Amino acid sequence: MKHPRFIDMSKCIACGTCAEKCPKKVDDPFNENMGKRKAIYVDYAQAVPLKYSINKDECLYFKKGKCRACEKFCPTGAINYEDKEEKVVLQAGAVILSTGFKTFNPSTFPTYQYASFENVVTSLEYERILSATGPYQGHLVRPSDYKEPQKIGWLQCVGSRDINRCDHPYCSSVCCMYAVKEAMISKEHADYDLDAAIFFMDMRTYGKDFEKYYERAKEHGIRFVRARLHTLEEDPETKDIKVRYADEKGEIQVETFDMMVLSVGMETPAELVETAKTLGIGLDTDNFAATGVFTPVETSRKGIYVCGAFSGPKDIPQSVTEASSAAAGAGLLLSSARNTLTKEKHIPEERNIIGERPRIGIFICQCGINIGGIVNVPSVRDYAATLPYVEYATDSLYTCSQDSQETMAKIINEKGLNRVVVAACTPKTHEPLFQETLVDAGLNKYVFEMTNIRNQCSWVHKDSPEMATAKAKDLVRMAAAKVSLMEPLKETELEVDQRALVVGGGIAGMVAAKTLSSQGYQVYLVEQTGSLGGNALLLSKTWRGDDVQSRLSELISSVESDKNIEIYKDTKLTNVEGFVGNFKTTLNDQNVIEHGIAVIATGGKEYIPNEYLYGKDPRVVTHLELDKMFLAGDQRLKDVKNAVFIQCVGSRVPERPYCSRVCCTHSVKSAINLKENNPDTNVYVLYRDIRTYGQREELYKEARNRGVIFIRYSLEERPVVENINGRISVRIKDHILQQGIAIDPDLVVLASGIIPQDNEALAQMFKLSVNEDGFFMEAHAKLRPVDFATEGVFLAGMAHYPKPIEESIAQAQAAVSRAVTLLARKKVMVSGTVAQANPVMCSSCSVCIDICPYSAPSFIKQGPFTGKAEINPALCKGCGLCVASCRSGALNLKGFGTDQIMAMINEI
Amino acid sequence: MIEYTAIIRDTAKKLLKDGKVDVFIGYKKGTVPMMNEPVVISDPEKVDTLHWDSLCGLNLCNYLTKRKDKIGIIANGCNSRNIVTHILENQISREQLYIVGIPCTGVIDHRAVLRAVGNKEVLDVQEQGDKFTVSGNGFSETFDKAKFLRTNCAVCTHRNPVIYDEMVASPVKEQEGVDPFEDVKKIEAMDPEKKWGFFTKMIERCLRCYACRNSCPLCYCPTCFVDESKPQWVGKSIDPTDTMTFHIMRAYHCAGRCTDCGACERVCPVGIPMRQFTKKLNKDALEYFSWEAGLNPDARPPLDVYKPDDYNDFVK
Amino acid sequence: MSDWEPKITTFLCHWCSYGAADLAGVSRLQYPHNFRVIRVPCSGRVSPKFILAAFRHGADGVWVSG
Amino acid sequence: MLKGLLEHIGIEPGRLNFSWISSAEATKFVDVAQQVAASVKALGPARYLIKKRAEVA
Repeated sequence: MKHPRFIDMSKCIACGTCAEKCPKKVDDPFNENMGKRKAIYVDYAQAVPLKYSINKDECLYFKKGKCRACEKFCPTGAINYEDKEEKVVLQAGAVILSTGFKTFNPSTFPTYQYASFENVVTSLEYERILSATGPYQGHLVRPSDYKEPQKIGWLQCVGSRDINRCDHPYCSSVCCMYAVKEAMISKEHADYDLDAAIFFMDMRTYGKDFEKYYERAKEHGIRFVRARLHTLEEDPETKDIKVRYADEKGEIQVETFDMMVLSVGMETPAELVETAKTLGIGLDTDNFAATGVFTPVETSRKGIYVCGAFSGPKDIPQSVTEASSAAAGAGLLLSSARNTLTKEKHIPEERNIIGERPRIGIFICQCGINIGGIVNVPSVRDYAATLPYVEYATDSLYTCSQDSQETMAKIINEKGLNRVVVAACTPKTHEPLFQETLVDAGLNKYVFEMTNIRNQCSWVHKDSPEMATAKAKDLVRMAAAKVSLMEPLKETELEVDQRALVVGGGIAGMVAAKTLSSQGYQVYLVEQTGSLGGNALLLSKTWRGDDVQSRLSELISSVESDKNIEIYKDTKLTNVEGFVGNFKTTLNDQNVIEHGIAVIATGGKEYIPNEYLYGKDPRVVTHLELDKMFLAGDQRLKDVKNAVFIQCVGSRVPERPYCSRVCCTHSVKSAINLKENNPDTNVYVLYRDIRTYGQREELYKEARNRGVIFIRYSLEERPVVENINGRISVRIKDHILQQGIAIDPDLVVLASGIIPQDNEALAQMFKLSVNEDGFFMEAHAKLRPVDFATEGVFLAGMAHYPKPIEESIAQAQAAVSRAVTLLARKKVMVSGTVAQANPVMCSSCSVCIDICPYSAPSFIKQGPFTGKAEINPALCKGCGLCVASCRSGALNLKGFGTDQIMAMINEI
Repeated sequence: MIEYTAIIRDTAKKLLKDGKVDVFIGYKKGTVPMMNEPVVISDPEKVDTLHWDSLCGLNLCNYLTKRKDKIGIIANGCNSRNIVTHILENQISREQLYIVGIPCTGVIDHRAVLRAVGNKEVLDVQEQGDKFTVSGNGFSETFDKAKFLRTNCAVCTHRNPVIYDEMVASPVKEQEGVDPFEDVKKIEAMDPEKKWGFFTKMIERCLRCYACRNSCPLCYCPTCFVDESKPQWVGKSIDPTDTMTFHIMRAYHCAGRCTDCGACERVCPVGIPMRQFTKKLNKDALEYFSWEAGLNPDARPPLDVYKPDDYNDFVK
Repeated sequence: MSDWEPKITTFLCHWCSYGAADLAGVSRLQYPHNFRVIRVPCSGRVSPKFILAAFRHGADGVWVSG
Repeated sequence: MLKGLLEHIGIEPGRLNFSWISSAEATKFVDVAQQVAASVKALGPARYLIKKRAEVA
């Protein structure tokens, strides 16, 4: 069912006049109703497509039958009050649900007084307060009196880990980290010494580089208080918030805050529960879409996939990963139909303009009154016509409209123009449109320059039309100067080798290989050991209770019997040449394989402890060794009287300042298994923060219900494990009791962390980067979690960061999905805006090679210019960093050439 | 000082004879006193031309650029740091080099000496320990070397080579308590107008002869920016703006790379103290990036790499 | 001199500040008109040459924003 | 570093400005624009390093 917008999308140019004239102010839901917007609106300034719509429930015309102000003022006649709800039927081979979550609404709970105290806000409201586009334009002020808060508190786990008040037993996974982030940003925002305190139960900064951020937050003076607040009171005069809590020593503390932020958790909205019923997909007890550890994005109904927080609370990178993963699932179903619905476009042959004297056409847009109302467009046009090489200058009401485009193409041909300037809105949105017109008119798309006289001129200098006109003239002159130096640029086409290389034969690598193969691609799978399976070979059960070994052997045999997958065991890579679409990889047996893309899934390994008597006493084992005992059905486990788990062994320590993410869940699950084996076994878990994120929290609860005892320790006072006359003694200081405890266990399980493989050599071969901890670094921590900055290479599994099986699988599928976007195209076009080296001028100083984030420059290996730099256009992103850093002036950036920019500078 | 000469000759001879190096780069006595010249020796029998005293003021690293053969070279503190920079910047490889390290006690400022003798023609100079005697027609004067050091040597804190295969003598004590940036700080304290006045006056005499550029081991580009023609944005004449642009860019190209060897000032025919440009950059490199050029053979200069935690207080 | 208006050569990164400038326009935020914007693919493209060239051509100010 | 050097030779600190603004930070853009304009305006017309037009060959 498509809701009516009451706006003709093809006509709306998002000039904003309608919203300016609309008399009806309504609460702005994007700003959590803290600000106002009009009844005709765009959701937010960066919305895509940037088109307005009318809120029918608020619009005066719809409510009272008169007004129609927007219709009257709309310069393009885009308003259509007759727009109707439309039933759209789509034929689809697969469905992906990415419907998200809603934040928990704390208003019904008297503890938080959210509904009645003005200065108690939810974390999402607080995000909007911090935002430049938020209700207070990014000024950090509190709602009651717009005063800058001196003291802000965050209250964690509101609507999470709580079955008494909200029935959400799960952890919402993201709140600890966003609270730390909000506190840090607030500190940065405030130019005074802001007191920021976070009240928490367990600090769950388990993601990649999160722990370091947490440590940094502590250094920045953010207070972390382990306490659950039981009362919030408001000072009726000042509207300050008074809180009481028991600190770690059990003493009652009273503090007053200017603002209190509730770190609200995630939940599935009720209407989504209904949708799930309609779709016939299963939900779990927490109302999240039910998925499996080995099928992380598949719902219970075949063909319907899920990604993001609808299948459980998760953060951005995990959601993005799952999105790609779900796309891989859908793509698999649809792979036979690939490219069957594409249409081909006719493109006229490009006119060769090399050697021609520039003949510039300047097209100036009035954008209705948006530009024309401020800037004197006719005078800019007349001025433009006087500029050197300008053959033709015109203006139109809307240069971007369909008919203007046709006219432009006609004029280009009639006047024999070979350079075009458009002075209008922003090239960020409209450059491609005009470039297409150029191409349609037989010109190269790079002999074009767009200058922005709307967003960066008329709109922002409303009060000084003369100055705005002068500025517009300058901008047009600069653009004309630049465009006269523009040359047609070639976009090179590169064939993409349809074969794939997967490095690493663990779960992630095998899933990647299998997924690629199912989509019809040939795969080389390289594993450095003699067998497939990786770390999963050592695991007994997943946290959801699946038997790892049976699933693993199924996977291994399906990979081994797959005709599309060629497996190289006991093999390592020794050299990689080439680039996206055309890699040539040499293996240690001198075999050379050619492939278009590569997936790096080299995994991680268990940290071998040297602490806590490990290796000196057979009763001290790591948790993988305990799994081995479970797998072997070791009888000794039944007889254990006292078992002690020690968490964070090798993790969250100065040498390895990251959290290994999986150990808490692993230990809790193992603790439960021990209890299942023998309920009389006393099980103690010595921990720093229990990080059973998401629905894993429910395991933590189960463990406590089964009588597992959790004792917290701090980094400063780590447990002491000693052998006293053949007995193992574990001593620890209990923070709650504030006294020492001694346990005599007959089994000590070390939750030893996950460390990266030695990735250095591989990183060098593929020109990838690793972070300080030795894990591979993705292209963007949030938005490109499986891509590398190096194109054509993708990342999956624990080589990226420690993670459980379901996340490794999702990431492997996601990596494939991303890889297929390249493979499916069969060819890659290389942008014309790339750097170019002039070897004669090169001094071989290698600055470009060191400074380029994409490894595009290299030294020529043979021929007369051996040792001089060259740029691989396939790798170059056109940022120009190398060009600016080249002392010798040997580099230039096509499309943003030194001469072109100099020409612009000269015209100012 | 002088005693190094014999060791240098012996070493060079041995290296050339054994075929360990194809050429040996050192200094020889200049045709004019106080102006020692670089020399490249390939014949082991000619090593006696080699010479070392406190008047070896040019940077030998300049002669290494892009050589393909095996080279023996002598290097004191600053020269050795330039060799490190050369290796980092791919101008020569470590394997090609046999570096004979010289613990340096500073180079004498020939201009200061001339001033001290009233610009009379000096016909001979002899060095004895920490003193030296200059003589000419009808005069002979002995000075303390320490008082006649070049200004860069006077504040040098890296007298010993940072990279070498052998040393001609044990390291000398590094100077302590010197402030390399005293002069920079003085200028920093001026207001913009004074500063501009100071620098415009300073380069007024510049002939655009590019001796400073050519004597600098860092300036090895095939085409210098001042000679670029597409676009030609810096004029080639002695227009004050063009001259200033040249000096700013020349200095900036040395940012994070300059070892303050002083060769540029030594060769300037009109005596422009152009180290005032580069020293400011050296000071900032030290303050912002804890960086001194050529000390670490494994690290690129700070402006060649980007780190998220780079100094960025100037950014709004 | 009170009616004198400087010209400020401005280099804006296409992906960052240029977008912010566009957004400022969308939000109709008003600011001084002294800037003459040169769009660059990345503020890293701005070499010292450009800054010197801008001053040489009489720019009263230069603003580089990534 | 360049800024330091230019200031060292007498280009006034307010003349050359750097900033980092993300594409969502319209208000920051405006704030910085105002600061930059004000600081340049306060300095008056540029005096140094200008190549005289007539001399451009």
